[in-house]
Amino acid sequence: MKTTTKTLGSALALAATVALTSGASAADEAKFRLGLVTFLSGAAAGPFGVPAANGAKVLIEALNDGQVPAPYTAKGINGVEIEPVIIDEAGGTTKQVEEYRNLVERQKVDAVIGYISSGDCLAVSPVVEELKVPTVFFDCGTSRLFEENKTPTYLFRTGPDAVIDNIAAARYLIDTGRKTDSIAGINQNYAWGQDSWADFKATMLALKPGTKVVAEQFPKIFQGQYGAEISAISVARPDVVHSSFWGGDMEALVLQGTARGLFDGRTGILTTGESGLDRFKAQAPNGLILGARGPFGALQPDTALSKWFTALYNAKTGLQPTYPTSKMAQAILGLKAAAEKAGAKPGSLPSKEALVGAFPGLTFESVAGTVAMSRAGGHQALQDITYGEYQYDKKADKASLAKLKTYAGDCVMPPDGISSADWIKAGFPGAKCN
Amino acid sequence: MTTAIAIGMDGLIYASWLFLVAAGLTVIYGVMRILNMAHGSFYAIGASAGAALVTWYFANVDGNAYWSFLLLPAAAVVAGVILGLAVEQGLLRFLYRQNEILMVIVTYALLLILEDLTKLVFGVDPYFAYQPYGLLGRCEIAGLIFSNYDLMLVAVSATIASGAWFILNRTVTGKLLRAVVHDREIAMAMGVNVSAMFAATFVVGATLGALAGALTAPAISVSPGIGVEVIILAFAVVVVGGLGSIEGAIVGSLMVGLSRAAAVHLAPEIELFVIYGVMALVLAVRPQGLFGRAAARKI
Amino acid sequence: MSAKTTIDKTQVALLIATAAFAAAGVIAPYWLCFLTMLALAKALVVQGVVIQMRLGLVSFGQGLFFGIGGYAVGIASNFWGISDAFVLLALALAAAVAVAAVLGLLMARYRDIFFAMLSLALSMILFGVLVKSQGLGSTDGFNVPAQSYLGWVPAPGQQKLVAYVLTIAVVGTVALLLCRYLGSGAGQIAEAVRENEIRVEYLGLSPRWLIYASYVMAAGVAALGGALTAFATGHVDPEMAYWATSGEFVFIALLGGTAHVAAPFLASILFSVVRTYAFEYTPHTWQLILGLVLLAIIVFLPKGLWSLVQREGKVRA
Amino acid sequence: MNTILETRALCRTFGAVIAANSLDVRIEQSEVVGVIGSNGAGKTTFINMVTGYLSPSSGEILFEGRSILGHAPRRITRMGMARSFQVAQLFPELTVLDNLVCALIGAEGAHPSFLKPARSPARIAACDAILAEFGVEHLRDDPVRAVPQGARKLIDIAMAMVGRPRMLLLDEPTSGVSVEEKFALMDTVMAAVRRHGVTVLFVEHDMEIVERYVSRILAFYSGKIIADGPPAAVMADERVRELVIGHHTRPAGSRRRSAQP
Repeated sequence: MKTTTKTLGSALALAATVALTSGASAADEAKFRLGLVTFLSGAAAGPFGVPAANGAKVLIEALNDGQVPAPYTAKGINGVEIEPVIIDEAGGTTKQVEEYRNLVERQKVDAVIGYISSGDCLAVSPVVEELKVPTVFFDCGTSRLFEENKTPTYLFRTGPDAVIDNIAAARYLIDTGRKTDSIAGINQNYAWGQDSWADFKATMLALKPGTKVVAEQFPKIFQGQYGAEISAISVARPDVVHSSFWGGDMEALVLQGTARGLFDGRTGILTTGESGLDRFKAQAPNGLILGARGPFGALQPDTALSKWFTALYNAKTGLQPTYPTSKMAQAILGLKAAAEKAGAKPGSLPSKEALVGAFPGLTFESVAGTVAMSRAGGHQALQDITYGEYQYDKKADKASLAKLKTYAGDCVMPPDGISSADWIKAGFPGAKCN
Repeated sequence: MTTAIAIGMDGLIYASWLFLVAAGLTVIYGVMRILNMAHGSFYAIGASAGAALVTWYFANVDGNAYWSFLLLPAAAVVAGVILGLAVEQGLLRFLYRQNEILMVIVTYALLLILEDLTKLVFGVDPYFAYQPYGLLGRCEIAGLIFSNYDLMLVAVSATIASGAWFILNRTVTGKLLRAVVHDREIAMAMGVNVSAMFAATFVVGATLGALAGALTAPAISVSPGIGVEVIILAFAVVVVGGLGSIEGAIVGSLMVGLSRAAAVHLAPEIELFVIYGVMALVLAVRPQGLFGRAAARKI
Repeated sequence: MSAKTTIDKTQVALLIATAAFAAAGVIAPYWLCFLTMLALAKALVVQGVVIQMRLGLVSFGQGLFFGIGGYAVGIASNFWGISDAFVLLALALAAAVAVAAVLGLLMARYRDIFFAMLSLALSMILFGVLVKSQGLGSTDGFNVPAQSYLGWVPAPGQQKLVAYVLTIAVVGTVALLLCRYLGSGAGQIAEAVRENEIRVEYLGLSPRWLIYASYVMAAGVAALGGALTAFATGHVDPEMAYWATSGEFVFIALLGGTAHVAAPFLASILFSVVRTYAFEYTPHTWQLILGLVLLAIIVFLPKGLWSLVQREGKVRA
Repeated sequence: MNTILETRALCRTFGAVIAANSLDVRIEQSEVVGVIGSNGAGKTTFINMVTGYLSPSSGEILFEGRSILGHAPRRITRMGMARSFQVAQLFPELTVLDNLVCALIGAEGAHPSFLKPARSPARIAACDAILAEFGVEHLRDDPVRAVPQGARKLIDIAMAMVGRPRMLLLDEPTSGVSVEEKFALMDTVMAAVRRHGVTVLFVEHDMEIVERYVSRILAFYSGKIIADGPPAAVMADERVRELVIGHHTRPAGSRRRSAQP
């Protein structure tokens, strides 16, 4: 059958054509091609992916115009204009590994910043080392990243490890004198939720042995309806309700939980609650503890750079930056700082090797205070983390965070060479808390 | 005891929500034999439209807050009718001769398209139209606090269920519908306007889906992607109950709702499997679902 | 031309294509090889969907066996220290066939939408189990180390090419066997089952037995696809068993059509290319594009892309 | 003579309807038996029970002296009892040749090969011979859906004959066939049947056909056999004239609504 041979032949021809045409779109020497991967569709797009993409857009524009304040006054990266190549993070890990290869091998990007999903980070990490392109994970928080990839060269994470969210959450509860005799958790039934609860529970048990765990609920992610879980927790009467819900799920839980008295007479603590700060209004109880996975968004330290970025972002989008925005900006600034430290002459790109050589141990100023690349052999950022209490002033219709408490990275992040689970179990050896 | 009451209440509330979501799906399947994957999109669009309208109302109109209870269904009806008509007239009616499975794929394609269109129309920022949720206050049952809005949804759901049952079983329209279900060609030969019937059914089904979304909107944060999550739930409910049967959708929602509530209270670790477990179990015992009729083939 | 020579020529064409694809691995850029690898591995799962479609059954749960294949490789290489690619492939195949041999007894009783829904429910149960398994990394899954080949460990630079050639070899072999199957007695009866099950019964044959056999066969090829995907990406996660993944397999099956053994391969490569470019040029609306493409295929080419090839063939003949 | 098919006290009810009321039937080898009766008299139910499609509520069925009660249709077919259908049961999207190839594969063994080609030269030759025998060789490469009604009935019966059955049950072989074609069709079928020495039982509404081809008639009424004997005797029977033939108001050759798509 001739047609079969012909069709298979044309499939090959098609493949070859694709290969050739893509060669033409190879890197333009005059630009720094930066791959950006973040959720543009699906449920993580609204709360995380799109704010992060917008943050990148706003900051890259300002960098290319040379309008960023010191120490980032050089245009673009080392005087070279940044050309962003944005890709949707949706589609699963297989798709993302494929897309990462496409970015590097076909789009010929000079560096990649991206990944919100921990699964994507874990799947992409070996490919990063294989393809030898500087890659910065800006948001995913899994502790397994550098526990499994012990000798990274090209891979960096400028956002903190998620373990600090939950260690700091537990410390905040105890340090602010909340009643914590019994605790309950409602976390999404996937790796993030399971790990968050495990870290929080372990820290509570380590800091205050004898704490009772009275309810552990793991509803499906994006479930939206938490009636039964709220009842089950209410029946168990805990002193503390912990949740690492994020985005729409988190807002729905606060709304339904408040209406149903879940937080009446007990403390709620939401590790990512800050993203709902301007939206809760009277739907969240005063005293609810909110975190932002670091010193981000409304919990940003009051530096010149952070004020500048907040104002710029607000002017361009009409919105306040939330933590995914800040973390994306932080990643871009970190990459810029490393590239410029690499010693290439201004107006030219540093080699990839020089860039990744300059990154470890780097301390740079971000929109959220100072970041030190000091863990995992200089590949993992160490940063403070802040928690605060929700306060809503009905008359002024203004929400704010009170009783802020900041924990130094050294206090809540395990040192190199010990897994976070072991570190918590061992009673936080080497933690430097003030 | 508290736990038993809580399971009953939680199960009932969840079941009413499930029924709201599944009703449109089962109506459309019952009459048109289309298992509509895009039903999730109707839900999402209803939710977005309702939330957007309510948000706009509270931001711009200084009226009575209770009007929002009318705005939600109004948004749903407008969205459902426009969408239902567009999809049925613009696409489905050309494909009625295709088999059931192919129609599943057609509606899957629709789902993909509508997901992105919803994003383009309503944006990706979540809508948080919480105002109506708190308006009715809360009540205490056996030491547990419940939101009156949720209880109202139980009533709405029960009304729709009995309304649908009444229309199908006690009215002329219902009889005609059942004639169409029984044998499309004979009904057509007897002068029933089948294509009008199909269009009307699809619009009603789409509106029910949108209504489910709009009524849920105040209790959640409406963001892209919520539609995909409800489809499989709705599928599970109608498959358990028997595809195309209103009674089946009622019993299916109650079974799924109560077993899930029981799992959450008694054995949270198996909660994730409960729905599929119930579905697989029912199908294993009764392949056509609890209220479904097995199609006998004549030779 | 007689029926017999047709089959032989198709097989020859497949052999040539296999060799050509393997050779292309040396000259093509690696991202394209990688795309092809994933597309072909996925096409194996699609072949499983097509095998059942020819019987008139649509599985919305082929992800079940895709996942079993992937996790068999992941678990065996991570926890049992098995690194030989051939042993891993055999394990994946065996695991899926064993599960399908049991589930098939149940599934063979179902038809139409009920088959679709039950297969979906079963795959979602595996998804649930994997999500619950924190030891397996829950939704994050885990990475799969590199393979060895009958005791030979390729140098790091060669690893990729070897994996590519292995994929092509496995896919080529499966394609040849499937091609034989499609033209075989069982393949012919499968179509008869789709057309009229009762008549098949009255010809003295058991439709249920054939459905069972096809279910197991489909599970086997899907598991090989899962294993090859795990080799290629070096990562497995529960998404493999998620219903949307299964939906994509059905999507590609329809795209190609059921008329020819090459159709799923062609469709899968085309799907990957379209999706890759949709991701690149319209990152915000790629689902819209995919949906429109799918609708267009159903409306204008109800028998899939392969009907274009056939039409062309007829005109010339 | 040898009894090839025997039923004893065969009963079947559908809810309140009694479709078979203690049927005792003996068919001898090489007989050609016609079954007559009004619609709903239980003729098709009888065939469906005998071929295993329906299970009887009670009673016994013996084929060549062995009980076949509870056997699946495929097993009964393999034992040597084949049937055709009131509405031809074919594979519409396949060609006529492929339909017969399927039948031949079924005749060759219960488990078709997964690797050996379906259209082997030997099979094609055998199928061509059968097509010629039934006079439909000119339709060989057409898809069945495009084939006229009369030819479909022939193909249906040809497929039943492929397995060389010893007994053939025909359910209304001429229904849906035009008046002009009827006798030609029956001549073709009966010639093939005689050539292979097959025992035949057929259900038929058309009395002309029945009288012309059968050696014996069974008259059904309301689930019971009210007459059994040579055509002339049965046709003369008072009750048969009143209850069976009198009901035949349906004009010959009218098309029934098909239960098939």
